[in-house]
Amino acid sequence: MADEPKEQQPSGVPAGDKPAGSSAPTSTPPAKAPAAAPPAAAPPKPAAPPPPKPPVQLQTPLNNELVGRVRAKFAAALLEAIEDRKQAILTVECGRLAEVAQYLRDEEKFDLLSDLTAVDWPRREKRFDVVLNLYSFAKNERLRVKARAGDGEQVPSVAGVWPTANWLEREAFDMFGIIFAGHPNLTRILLPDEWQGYPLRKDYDIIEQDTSWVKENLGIESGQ
Amino acid sequence: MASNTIAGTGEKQQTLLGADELILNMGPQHPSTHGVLRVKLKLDGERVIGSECLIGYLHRGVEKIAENRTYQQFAPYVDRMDYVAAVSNGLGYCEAVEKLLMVEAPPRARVIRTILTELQRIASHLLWLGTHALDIGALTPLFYCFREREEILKIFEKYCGARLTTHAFRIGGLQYEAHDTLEKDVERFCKAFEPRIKDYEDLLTQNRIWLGRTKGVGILQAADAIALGATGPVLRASGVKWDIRKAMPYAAYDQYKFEIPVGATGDTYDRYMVRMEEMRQSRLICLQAIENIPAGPIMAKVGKVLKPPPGEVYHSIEAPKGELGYYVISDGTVQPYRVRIRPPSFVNLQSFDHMVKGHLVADVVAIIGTLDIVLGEVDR
Amino acid sequence: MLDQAIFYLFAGVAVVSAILTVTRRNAVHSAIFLITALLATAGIFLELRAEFLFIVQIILYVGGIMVLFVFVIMLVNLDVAVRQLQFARQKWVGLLISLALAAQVGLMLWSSRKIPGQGVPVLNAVPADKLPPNSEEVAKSLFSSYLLPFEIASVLLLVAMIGAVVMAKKRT
Amino acid sequence: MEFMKQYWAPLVCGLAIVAVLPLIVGYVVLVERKIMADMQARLGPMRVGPHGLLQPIADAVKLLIKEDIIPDDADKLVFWLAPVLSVGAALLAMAGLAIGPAFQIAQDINVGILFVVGVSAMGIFGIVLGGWASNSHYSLMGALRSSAQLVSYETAAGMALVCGLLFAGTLNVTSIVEAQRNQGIWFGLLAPVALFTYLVASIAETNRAPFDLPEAESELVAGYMTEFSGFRWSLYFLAEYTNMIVVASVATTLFLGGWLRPFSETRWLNFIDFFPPLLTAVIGVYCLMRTPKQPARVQQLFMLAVAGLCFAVAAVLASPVLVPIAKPSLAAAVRPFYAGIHGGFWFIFKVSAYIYFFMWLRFTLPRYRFDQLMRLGWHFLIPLSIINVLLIGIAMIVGVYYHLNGWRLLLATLPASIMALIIALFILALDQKGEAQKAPSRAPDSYA
Repeated sequence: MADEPKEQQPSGVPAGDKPAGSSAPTSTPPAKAPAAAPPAAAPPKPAAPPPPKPPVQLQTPLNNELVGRVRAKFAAALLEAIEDRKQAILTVECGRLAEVAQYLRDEEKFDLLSDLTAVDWPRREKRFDVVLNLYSFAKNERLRVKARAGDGEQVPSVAGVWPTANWLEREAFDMFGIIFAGHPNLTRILLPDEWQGYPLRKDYDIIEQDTSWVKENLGIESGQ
Repeated sequence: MASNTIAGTGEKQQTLLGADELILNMGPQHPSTHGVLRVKLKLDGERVIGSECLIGYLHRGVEKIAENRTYQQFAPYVDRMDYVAAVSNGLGYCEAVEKLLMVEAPPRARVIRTILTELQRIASHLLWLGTHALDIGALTPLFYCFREREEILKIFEKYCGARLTTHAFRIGGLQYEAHDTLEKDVERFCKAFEPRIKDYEDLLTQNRIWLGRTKGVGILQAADAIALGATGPVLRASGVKWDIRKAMPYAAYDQYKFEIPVGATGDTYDRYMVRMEEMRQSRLICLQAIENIPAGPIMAKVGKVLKPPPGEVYHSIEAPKGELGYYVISDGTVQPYRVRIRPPSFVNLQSFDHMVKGHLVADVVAIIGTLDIVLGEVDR
Repeated sequence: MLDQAIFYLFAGVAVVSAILTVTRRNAVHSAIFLITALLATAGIFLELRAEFLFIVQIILYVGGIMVLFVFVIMLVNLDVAVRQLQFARQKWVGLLISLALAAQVGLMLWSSRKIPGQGVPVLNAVPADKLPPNSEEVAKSLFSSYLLPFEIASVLLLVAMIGAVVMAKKRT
Repeated sequence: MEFMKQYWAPLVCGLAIVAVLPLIVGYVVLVERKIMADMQARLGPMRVGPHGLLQPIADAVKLLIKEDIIPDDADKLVFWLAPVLSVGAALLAMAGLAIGPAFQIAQDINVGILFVVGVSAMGIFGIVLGGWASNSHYSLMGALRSSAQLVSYETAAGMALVCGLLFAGTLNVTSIVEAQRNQGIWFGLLAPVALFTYLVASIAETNRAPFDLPEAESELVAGYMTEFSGFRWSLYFLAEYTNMIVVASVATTLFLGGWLRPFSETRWLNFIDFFPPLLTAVIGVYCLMRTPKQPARVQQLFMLAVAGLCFAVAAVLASPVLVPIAKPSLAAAVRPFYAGIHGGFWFIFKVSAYIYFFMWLRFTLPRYRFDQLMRLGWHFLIPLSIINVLLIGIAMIVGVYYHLNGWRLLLATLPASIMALIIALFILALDQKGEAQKAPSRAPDSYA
């Protein structure tokens, strides 16, 4: 959250998941367990940055017709368009996600929302990626649409575009705490209602909840 | 698991006899919710006027676990999601990571993977058929189906030592060379299986009661199915001819001839017919595959420590239940930064509310059965 | 002796359960007592060697009508019924009427005993083995001497049935 | 004492039935499980006794010592009363049945068959009240389904019985069988449609698959029995199987010739008399052959005992057949024994066949849905049975007019039956057509 200087860059930035020029192997990778991560969350991670590799350009800018059309229609709302391992990825402005979704479904025939999920990048200014995996029956083509959202920022729900987003967005809310504006019923889906915190955030810590539960229900100090 | 209003029943409905609506809590302990699914049904007499699935009773945080394991360590976990189709889960995960690593399994490995995955599809469909028939009240097919499934599990056991959560594949290929009798075993099974399918069909397909219980029940139009994200046999039964094995071939599916069965009306009977035909097609694929298993290595050159270059990949396969997708993000370390699993059961279950409205309680179990969900996968 | 004991047993059961039927707050309990009363009455029929009446009482009243009663009672929300006033305000009127009825019946019985040959005829007991087969007798009298009333009753029932069908059809 | 003298025989018989019936039911259950296992490519109970022959006893002991659970919010009195009612009605109905010409508890009830039907129908209260008293939604729905189902199918069953009674001209159980002997043909052959109707309706009445909706375990967990456990549950179970025996007995009595041998009046077919002893002897031989394969000495002995029992029964069955052949002078003396023993055999044989058919259906067919069940009852079975009664009645008149009797009566009744079937199917087709025209409207009410 505190990574103020990592501002967004114009299109051409590879790897939407990298805070800044990821192709430069020396730049700090988004450390898996940032400082805020729970101490006991996992076996110690290889803290060292990955060894320098030949700079393979895996994330290349994408410039096909589809991108052109989307750019023509949404102009600045299309933040970047890249290709990673031959898979197209569009990053759009968070506030216009629903519009773009509607356009992609109606005009570009991406009629199946395969998956909707989120990724947490705690070091980034806008820490969440909302990721939509679309599929078009007509073109037999997949497309990934991402929107970056900050903590507490409202993401327009696409449940009106693809009803299947209903549960998928609920799951994203359940696991990440992303608020989807306009969702018909944004409640926890997999976890119990009284669950504290959002488990798939990188800085999630279960110890506190566990300790308090043990104290409350068993009346002893937790051994954790 | 959240308790909340039932979607779509905002308007007050007139009930017969003006009696109060009855809230019936089906599950999580119920003989035919296939695990720990809990369905809250709003009933007017026996007619369902609203429903809500409450899930999460089997949630284990698989996606969180993935972030704390290496790529190889996580592979056995995926077997525990759809535990009746563990081989398919493993295939999807291995291929996704292979894509991330930009390696490809050698041809021999791919063919053996295809054989085992298709056997797994048959096994999964058999389990579905048995339990679905049992839900609708036919006791006997269950035992017939388990008899055949047993044969498949025996082949798995011979191959990798495990029957249910097999962990049959490794990232980059296979851990085990195929045992000597694999072809013969598969062939024997396939030969015996053909008349067996006919047996099931004799028991059910033309049975008037079966027709009555499945025709017109839980209709899912093609447009609705796509909008609700349904995939696999559920989508195909609605008339959408889409099978990832054909659309975006993986493993060795591009080498084999098979048909994609589709339904017309999208009712429970069509889903039944589609899955029955899929079993036949899977059998054909197995027969074609054992004809010619290429020689060669079974593992691609991958290191002992997997460190995929940073980036992300979405890879999906046609699991027995539908599209099983893995969205894996690497940050260059030995552990995945994020693994998102797109579970077919979870998404397909979402159509339940849509399908069940206006039907009777007896149809509820038929519809749960026809969706072919596995709660291990729904809840992950 | 035994016959009388059995009669008083059945009669007592019938009366007690009839009273309980109207005094129970729980409708299902009432229904159970009504069934008991009907069964006791059937028992009395059997004692009178009216086997056919006995079995018809059981099949029609207990096996048919009461099943429907219970069926409907179960659909009704019992909690509401329990909270409502059990007896309507006309209970005094009802009591009066039933007392008057009881007096009438008693008077008739009493007078018939006093003046033989008038009032209610008292049947002479017939030994059981001399009785003609019961169901055949019922059938014969129904289809010969009482044919008209029988047919009228049938038509009435038919009308009721059609009426019920029509009313049920309207709802849907 | 007078009382005792007059009634001791029925009392003893009644007590015997109450005492022995649970055992019989236990073995019916075992047989059902064995048949089911055989049809489903597995073995069934094999652990308790050789081939699981002692399984019913183990089950009974288990049920008796299980904890008796009464739900907190249950209506205690009704919860207690319901299973008793159910089993009481079923056992009481047994009293009216005649297993042989001499063996009947409530002898010569004038309204015999009606008594059996009426009293067994009272068992429904056990189900309905039990479902209501459990205070559970599943139970309540099971109870509702059960009462609706019983009321619907009782009508069809009654109409089917009327057909048989038309031929018999009496309600007395013994006389009905005698009438079939005099006619020389079973009423089931004379009125096959009535037999069919009764068969279907009796399955529905006893809540057996494919009509087992009140206890459909995949929908309603166990329906009205959901909250019952241990002994109470076993009472329900006992009632269900007793009811099966009762309906099978009624069908046997009225349609299948009761205790009569097939073609009992045809002399040259008398060799059929050798069938009962041969059958039991074959079973005994089979047991003997299986004996060496038993793993434990105890089991071998048990198997031997079973074989011995079979041979003993075979001998008893054979004696009334063989004695007259050996010593024709004794033929008249043996005659009552023959009627009693072989009558009992044939009655039990027919009842078993009937119940076997029930089981066969159960393992083969899926379950009806409730509205389909109601439609089948009201739109097909009831019209069919009513039309059948009408047409059979006309056929009877024709028969009287042309002096047809025995097999020749078939000339009149067979066309009547076929016509009834055609008309009913026609009505059904009309109905389905109307249904199809209304197609997208909501499905019919479940409790029509």
